[in-house]
Amino acid sequence: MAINWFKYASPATFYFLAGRMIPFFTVVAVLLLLVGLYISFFVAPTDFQQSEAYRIIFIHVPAAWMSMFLYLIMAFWAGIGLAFNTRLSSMVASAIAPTGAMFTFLALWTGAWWGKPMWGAWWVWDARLTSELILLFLYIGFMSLQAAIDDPRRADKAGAIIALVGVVNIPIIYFSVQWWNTLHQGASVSLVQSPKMATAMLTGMLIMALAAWMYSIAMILIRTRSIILERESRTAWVSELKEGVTRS
Amino acid sequence: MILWIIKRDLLLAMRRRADVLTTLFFFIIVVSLFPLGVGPEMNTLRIMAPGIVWVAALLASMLALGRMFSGDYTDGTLEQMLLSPVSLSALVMGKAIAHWLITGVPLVLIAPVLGIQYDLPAESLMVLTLSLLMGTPVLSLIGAIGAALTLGLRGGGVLVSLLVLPLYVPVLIFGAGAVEASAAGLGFEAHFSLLGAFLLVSVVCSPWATAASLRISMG
Amino acid sequence: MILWIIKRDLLLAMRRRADVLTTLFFFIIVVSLFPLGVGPEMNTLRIMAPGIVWVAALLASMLALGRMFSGDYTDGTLEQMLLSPVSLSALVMGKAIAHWLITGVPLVLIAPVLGIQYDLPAESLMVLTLSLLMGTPVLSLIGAIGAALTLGLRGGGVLVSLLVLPLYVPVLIFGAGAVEASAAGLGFEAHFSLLGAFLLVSVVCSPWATAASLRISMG
Amino acid sequence: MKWESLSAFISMGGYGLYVWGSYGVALLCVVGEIFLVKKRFRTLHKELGLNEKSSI
Amino acid sequence: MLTANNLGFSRGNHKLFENLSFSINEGELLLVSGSNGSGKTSLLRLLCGISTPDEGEILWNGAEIRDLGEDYYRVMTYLGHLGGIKDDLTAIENLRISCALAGNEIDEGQAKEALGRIGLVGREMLPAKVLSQGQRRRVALARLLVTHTKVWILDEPLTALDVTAVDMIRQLLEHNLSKGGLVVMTTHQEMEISAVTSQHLVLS
Amino acid sequence: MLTANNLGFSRGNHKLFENLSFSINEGELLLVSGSNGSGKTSLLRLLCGISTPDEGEILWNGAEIRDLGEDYYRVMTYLGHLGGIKDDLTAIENLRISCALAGNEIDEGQAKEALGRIGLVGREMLPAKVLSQGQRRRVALARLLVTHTKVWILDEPLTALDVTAVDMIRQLLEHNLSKGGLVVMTTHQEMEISAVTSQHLVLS
Ligand code: HEM
Ligand SMILES: Nc1ncnc2c1ncn2[C@@H]1O[C@H](COP(=O)(O)OP(=O)(O)OP(=O)(O)O)[C@@H](O)[C@H]1O
Ligand SMILES: Nc1ncnc2c1ncn2[C@@H]1O[C@H](COP(=O)(O)OP(=O)(O)OP(=O)(O)O)[C@@H](O)[C@H]1O
Ligand SMILES: [Mg+2]
Ligand SMILES: [Mg+2]
Repeated sequence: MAINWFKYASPATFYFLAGRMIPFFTVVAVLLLLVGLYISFFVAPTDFQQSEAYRIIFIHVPAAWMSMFLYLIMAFWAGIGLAFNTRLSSMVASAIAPTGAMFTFLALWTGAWWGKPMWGAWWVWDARLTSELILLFLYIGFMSLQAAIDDPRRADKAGAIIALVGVVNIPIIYFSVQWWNTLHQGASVSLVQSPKMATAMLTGMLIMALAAWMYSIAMILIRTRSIILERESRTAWVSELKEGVTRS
Repeated sequence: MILWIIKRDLLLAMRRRADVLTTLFFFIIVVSLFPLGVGPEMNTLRIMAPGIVWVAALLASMLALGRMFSGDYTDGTLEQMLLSPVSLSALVMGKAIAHWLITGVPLVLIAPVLGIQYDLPAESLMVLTLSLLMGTPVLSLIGAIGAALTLGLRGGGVLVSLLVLPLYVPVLIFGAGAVEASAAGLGFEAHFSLLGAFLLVSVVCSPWATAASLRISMG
Repeated sequence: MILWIIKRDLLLAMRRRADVLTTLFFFIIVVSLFPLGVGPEMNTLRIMAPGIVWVAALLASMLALGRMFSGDYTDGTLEQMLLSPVSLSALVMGKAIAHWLITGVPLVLIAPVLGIQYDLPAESLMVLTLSLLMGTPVLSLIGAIGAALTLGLRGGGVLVSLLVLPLYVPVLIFGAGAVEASAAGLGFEAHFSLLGAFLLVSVVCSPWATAASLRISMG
Repeated sequence: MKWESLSAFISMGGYGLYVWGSYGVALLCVVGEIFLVKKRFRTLHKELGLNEKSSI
Repeated sequence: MLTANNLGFSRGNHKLFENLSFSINEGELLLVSGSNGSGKTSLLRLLCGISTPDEGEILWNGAEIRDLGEDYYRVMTYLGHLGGIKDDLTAIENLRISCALAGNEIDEGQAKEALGRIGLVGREMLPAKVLSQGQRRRVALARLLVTHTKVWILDEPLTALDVTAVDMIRQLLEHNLSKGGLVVMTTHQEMEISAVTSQHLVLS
Repeated sequence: MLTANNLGFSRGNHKLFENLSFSINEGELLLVSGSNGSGKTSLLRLLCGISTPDEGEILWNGAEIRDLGEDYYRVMTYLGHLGGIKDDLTAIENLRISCALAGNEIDEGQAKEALGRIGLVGREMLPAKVLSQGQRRRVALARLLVTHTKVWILDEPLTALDVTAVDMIRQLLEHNLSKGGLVVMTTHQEMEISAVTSQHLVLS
């Protein structure tokens, strides 16, 4: 059966759909977070080299992953919006940016607070760190550009171009690890010696990453709803909402 | 009246909040670019840090100079300022203060964080911040003269740098010098008293010189 | 047609010869400021040289971006360009080439002289010049996108730096990296092939993206 | 139980500052984002005169 | 034939017009009038393809102008309130360049002659920035003397012009119309034009 | 009384006028006309003290205006073709700030009222950049509604205005003249003003 995707691409339909999905993602995010935190602090063993400092990994790595994924997803939706002139995808892209920037900041922050005890410096100009910093600038550039443009359609399209152009930068900065000698850790498994500990740690990390996913989705959905309302405040369906009519 | 001007310029800046943030980010980005060009060795970077932060502050403040009068010039507000019953020097002082509040203060506030990137010790961070606090108003005040002189000239944006950079040099030398002196364990009071002297002189002379330049540019 | 655009932009630049010179002087001044901020030790300076020259080239080229379209925007020429029977991408390519001829080429020519100030060996000087020759067109082409996107926005001048600087970073890293590699006696071919790749990609993609941005900004 | 005492938990083997500094700021960011996102949604609802329950 | 079907356009949350339809044939003039802010400039920018309408379509000889793109621009000349005049170039250079941009290269002699006809004798070599308001406007309008396009879209072409110049523009429009051209223009000033047919569109 | 004695002014190597003398009394209007480029704008900029004449002097109540400086600016309002309107500020903010600059602080209510009277109801809170040409011009002209100055120097105040607005400006000028004000203005459009005395100065 053919699904009518355009139905879901209409902001009005999405508004209600998102409204029903948010509680689900919120609940799942909270549950995963609780499990993840429990594993991080009570199951995962003390590290052989780093003692307890390594526990930062449970937010650092999920945040770093999210920061990159969210950028790609944002660029994807922005590109779709530009190519097919679908309003909803552009709105989703704008909704992703702040969350992505927040995770990028967190990756930087937790990395810095991990680096101080491990490397003896808050910051080194290492490839991975630098690439993450540039990612933050890409997010901020995207948001500032959109904020500087009053007309939402123009803001969408302009943002899409800069987001797409910025994507080119992601592999470049990411693979530059190979061109620069780096202080930053490679695979996380090398952190601990025995496979059993690695498992506990890995599970913790993955669960925290999943929690971050769920959290991001919930945030993005709520933000998208706000953007939809802001842009469609004068349409018929919003006026219907005002009169308290519910739709399914 | 001077308050009206400051209020207006801040209002204009707030109307586009991005505006204030972008000067700041320009500063951050420039400071962060150098290690990319120079390479990641911490010892070299630590030596360069005060110089780089100061040069970046100087460039950031200078870039924003373009906007100081040019908007008012092209839309005719400047004509009206010349014809205002209030003294032009006071108006100009207001504009310089607003420029400093918008471009200087955020730099001062963020500088310690950037210093950490270069692994500067705590005392140096403090001296760096203080030196910027005293130096950036001088940059705005001197810059106002340059901006006024190059008004309406094509390529004014680049010409203005040519005019003001030489005047910025002493501020740069003593500003960055103070930090280096403190890092080397020497006294930095002498540097600070010189920065203070620059500030005084520019507060006294710059509004007058800027007002004269404006009259010449509009004549 | 593309020749008409180039000719016109060069004519405009020549009408104010100061314009070309000022970008150049900006570059020279920035490069010369660093020793003032950092201190006169030759060894440190030699290490920093490629990075500083490259960062200065990048800033100089970026500063001139503001002028790329804004003049044509405020006086309505850009409207006419959109309505021209010639493809907008071609026009844009012409403007980017003119921008490079006005801002990039002079930097490439003066760079060896500045390198001497920092006591760079002859081979490094050559590599520096070549890397600038390949890198500066990329800066102009990428910059065109940023300039087109920020057209008519207040604070555009600073916003454009926020947008293009992250994109400039790879060019900077490999441009300065080539010089450092040659100074360290390593091969610099890899760096050059990457710079070449950037140039190709930007020649192909940038006019298209810029034209799209212009249509968006004017729409 | 993995931790001998609460104070051992807090000191994190001497790395308490760094661990809690990371987790604290992470918490702050998340809570801050939730707050901002919700505030934006609520103020919009107020401005548009919508009833929040009916719209979900 | 230039046709607009059910055009709808809004700016911000302000609806400028809705369901606007008209068509202009060869030799016809459409005069758009309306009070300040009624949407005249916006309509003209739609007709020449700078902006896109929210609803409806604009057709040139039956094809959507957006799709025609450069084919449409080859037969159309738009003059907005901004003249596209460069302050640093002389009147001659300005004229030659704006013509070249419009795909109609002219040589120095032709440019000089056109400027002479529009009343800028002896001013051809001055940089545009020293010209008076009206003189700058004339430099922009001089393009109409040498263009070969059929469709003219003019936004308040008469501002800042003195009476002699207004009269000259009138004759120019009449000439284009008599050759089978189409003119769409706005103006707040009175002007009598003897066209084959002249439509009047009042926005409000 | 505003007096010009033997004014001479040239731009480049072009002599705009020479030995120009006139004087305007309270309640009088001076209409400056002439073809494009005849020097009207230049004359007005001399009269308000932005430029300095090559020869001759300009006196306000017997004193050279250059010497009077701020005392003259307190009683004089100049409106050039540039309105001094900031694109990013709303109409209200623009009006309040331009008044404050002219030494005449007004509150939000007054500003709103003035904008309403000049026909911008409902547009007071929009940033000026989205306004149409005519609406921007009205924002600039709104200053005349609240100013307390006597001498008005207006350079083509009617461009881009529709007929209602032109009529309103006419009434405004008449009101100022009847209160004993002085008006110097240029325009290419026709306008009938019933002033006590009206002089006509034709430049060529
Ligand atoms: C500001 C400083 C730091 C930044 C910006 C940063 C950034 C990143 C990024 C972007 C990733 C994801 C890479 C990937 O997906 O492969 C990552 C992963 C990781 N980081 Fe960091 N990091 C920083 C500091 C540190 C420190 C100090 C440590 C430990 C001493 C560390 C340990 C790790 C580990 C173990 C991973 C997981 C690697 C993997 O499994 O692939 N990071 N970091
Ligand atoms: N973002 C916006 N929000 C609200 N209104 C807007 C916005 N942008 C434009 N407008 C309104 O749209 C109209 C634009 O009209 P346009 O420039 O087409 O007028 P016009 O008929 O050419 O007027 P004029 O005779 O003054 O030149 C104005 O009324 C303006 O206030
Ligand atoms: N540097 C210069 N060299 C030669 N001529 C100049 C120079 N600067 C200005 N002019 C001339 O001086 C005159 C300026 O006139 P002004 O702007 O006062 O005219 P105007 O009467 O206001 O005209 P308009 O009706 O078009 O507004 C123009 O004819 C211009 O060409
Ligand atoms: Mg209009
Ligand atoms: Mg004039």
